[in-house]
Amino acid sequence: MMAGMTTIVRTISRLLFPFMVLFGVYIILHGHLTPGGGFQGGVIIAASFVMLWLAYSLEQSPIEFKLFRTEVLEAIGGLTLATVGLVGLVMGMGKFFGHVLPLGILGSVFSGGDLPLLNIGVGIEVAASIILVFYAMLRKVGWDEK
Amino acid sequence: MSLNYVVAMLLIALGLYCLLLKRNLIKMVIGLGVMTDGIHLFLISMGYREGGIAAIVPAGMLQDNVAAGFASAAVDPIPQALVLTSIVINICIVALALSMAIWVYHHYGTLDPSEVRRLRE
Amino acid sequence: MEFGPGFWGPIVATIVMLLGAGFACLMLLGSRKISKVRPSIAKRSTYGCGEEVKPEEVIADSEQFYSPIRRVFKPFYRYIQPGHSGKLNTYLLWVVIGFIAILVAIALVLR
Amino acid sequence: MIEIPPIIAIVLPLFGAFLTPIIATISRRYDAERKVCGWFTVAITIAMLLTVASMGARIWGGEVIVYRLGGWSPPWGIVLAVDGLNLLIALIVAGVSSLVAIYSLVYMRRDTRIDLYCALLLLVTAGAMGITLTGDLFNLYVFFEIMSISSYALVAFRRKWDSVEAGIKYMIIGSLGTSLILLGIALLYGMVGSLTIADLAQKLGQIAPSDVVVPLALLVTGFGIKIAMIPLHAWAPDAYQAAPSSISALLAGATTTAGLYAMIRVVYMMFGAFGVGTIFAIFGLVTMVLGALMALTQRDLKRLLAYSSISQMGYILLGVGFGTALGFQGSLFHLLNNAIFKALLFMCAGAILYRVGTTNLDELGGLGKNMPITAGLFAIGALAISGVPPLNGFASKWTIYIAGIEAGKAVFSLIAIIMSVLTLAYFLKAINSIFLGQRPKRLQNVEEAPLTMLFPMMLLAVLCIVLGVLPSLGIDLVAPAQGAIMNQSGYIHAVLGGI
Repeated sequence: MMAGMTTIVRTISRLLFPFMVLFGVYIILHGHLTPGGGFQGGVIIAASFVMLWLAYSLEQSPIEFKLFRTEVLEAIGGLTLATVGLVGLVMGMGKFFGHVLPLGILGSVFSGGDLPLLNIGVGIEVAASIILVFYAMLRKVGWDEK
Repeated sequence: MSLNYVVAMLLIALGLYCLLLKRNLIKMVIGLGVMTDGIHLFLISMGYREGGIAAIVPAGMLQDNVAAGFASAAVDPIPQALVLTSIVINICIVALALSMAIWVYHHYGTLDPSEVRRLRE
Repeated sequence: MEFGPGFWGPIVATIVMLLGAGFACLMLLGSRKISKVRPSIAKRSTYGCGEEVKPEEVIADSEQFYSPIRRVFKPFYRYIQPGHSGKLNTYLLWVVIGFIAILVAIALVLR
Repeated sequence: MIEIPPIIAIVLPLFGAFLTPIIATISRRYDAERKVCGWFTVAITIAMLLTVASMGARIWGGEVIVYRLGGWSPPWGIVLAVDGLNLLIALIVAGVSSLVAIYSLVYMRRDTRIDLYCALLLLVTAGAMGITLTGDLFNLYVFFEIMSISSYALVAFRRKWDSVEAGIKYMIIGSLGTSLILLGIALLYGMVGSLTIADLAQKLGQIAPSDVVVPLALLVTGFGIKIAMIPLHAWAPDAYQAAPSSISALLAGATTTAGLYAMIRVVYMMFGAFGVGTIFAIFGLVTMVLGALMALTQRDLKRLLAYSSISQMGYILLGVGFGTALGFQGSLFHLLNNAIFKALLFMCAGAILYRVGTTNLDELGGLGKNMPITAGLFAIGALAISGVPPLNGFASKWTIYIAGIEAGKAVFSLIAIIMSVLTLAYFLKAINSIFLGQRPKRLQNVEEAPLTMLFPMMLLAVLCIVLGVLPSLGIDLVAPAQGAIMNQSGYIHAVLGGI
């Protein structure tokens, strides 16, 4: 496996990690107000994890990785999307992705109907699946089944 | 403006060159990515407007008389949505292609596509 | 397009064909009854170039199954079959060539 | 009126694909992962088939069902539009995928990670269904990508050397094709400024046809890769040979059908470029001849079937290329028949692979005594595909020949008839090498395929016979689709309706 990098890189990436995750969450939650959204925020969250792995190597990473949990999270993200769509279909008079929540005031965080929910779903899905992709490539998941 | 289109076409040509002539699966995947990026640049520059604003209505700009002005000042948002979708798709393609390249290396011990040819005729 | 008894009556034709097939089966069974000759050992050794070959071990090479047709289309097989060489770059080149061919053809048609 | 059946037909498999991993996690605890996932997939696909079928009565009555996503009206929002053509293709896709799901219950018994297989199978189905039902060009591209990417993963599912090699070849060639489609859509958007197919069709009518040559060629090439038109066919033999047989059946029955639908919809109903038909006819002829000649020399059964599939696609392109009502009728009928007998043949190949472990023709022989039912079903499929009279292949091929003669292209029909003879020739070779002849010693204890696998095959074989004996049934099924192709303005009017 990789040996990881020098102490400087490790320390800085460890310090930076929470802020990157926070920034990703900010991008996701403000997706309906500013440029950005679920996909961009999710990629930023995934990138913060990948940064830790690159600095520390997979085994020594300060955040322990749980394969099962990530897989479930990915499925939940996808299901959130589909559920919001279906709720719109059922409650919104046959409109798939029709708005159910009130639209709110333009410019405030709690506005935009179902959009923030969709952004959160996309964010979870993207972050989890990109982390899974990197993990699968680093650990070669399924390699031993041959 | 027209520089954008020239660069986009150059990127597409470069990607195609990579696909046709490089003898390494990973480089071919990179070529595919470069080609798709060229198409994205092409799409984005089509919706761009000189001095336009982002296609998000700012707070307090939704009076009736301003809406028309906003529509004529903002850039076209549809290409941006298309490009975002296409980027997501491209991520899937690159990830799947690279993981398949790992398996090809596992079975064949090489990434040279001219040696990965047990299925033929 | 009419599929009735006038133009092409599928049901009538099917019955006729089934009757024909039954007749052929009868003829086959009858011929089996009349002559019981199976390939003799001498004949088999002639086909096997003098070697002792059991019927179970004889396999017809499936690639050479239709060698006369292969001979007719020899130029085709000489050029096209090696083309499927399994090289990915060649295949991608075909795609580009195909695109150019389609482009030129469409430009000629829609001129 | 609420028009929800189209969206339900797309969302069902999509939702199912996301749900499968969770269901698998829960059922793994009770050690029933395989059964639960398999039957879940079967249930979803059959529900999808019923949803599609429920639209039948209204559409055959001449209606066009239009569903506006999120309530946005057409030129701005995404719209699903279902007319006769969509319905026929959707029925084929849903039918083939539900039979494949039943077949996979047993066929994939020896593989690990069955939950991923089921999720990917549902994703392919969702993609094909989305292509079929959508009325928006970019949405079509997205569903095309969903279908393609999941089929790349399914081809390489077993991760042996052959599947991985076929997978990466299919992937790179296919991705080049989809990039070309994206470029074509980008050019069209720059030219016209719209993405709804009906709106595009209306606006493209006012543009000189010589201006749209480049996007048209890009789109035709992109869709041509998916339907394995020569010279864009290179991925097909490898992928069909190396994929699990159920997936080969799905590729031949569902994804190629969806690709051909996209081709017809874009070229004829969006660009209105009926002149391009001649090119289709010529490419179809080349595809037919080369596919048949290459199939003649194959050693592997599934590779032979793959080339045969390419050859049959040539017939369909030929019929489409004539551009007459009869031509469309014949080729759409042949598309339906092709999905039926090609799925049947690949499933037979899968049954042999499941019981014997190889599909190499040189190593097989005399299996007719061990697997009489499979042999009979394979014979029915082979005779149907070669166009032997009382079976369905004859009716559709006959219609295509007549269409060629009526369109003044009798030479094309003549070559098609000769190629039909070649088709019979290589299938007779396959039957001879597998089911007749001397049986090698090690094949003595081979058993008949399990009943769960035989059931979908029997269903398909019965369809072959029924559509052959009563071809007017098939023609009736196809006629609304052919009517929809010829009725471009009706489609535009129905979709853009209130504006």
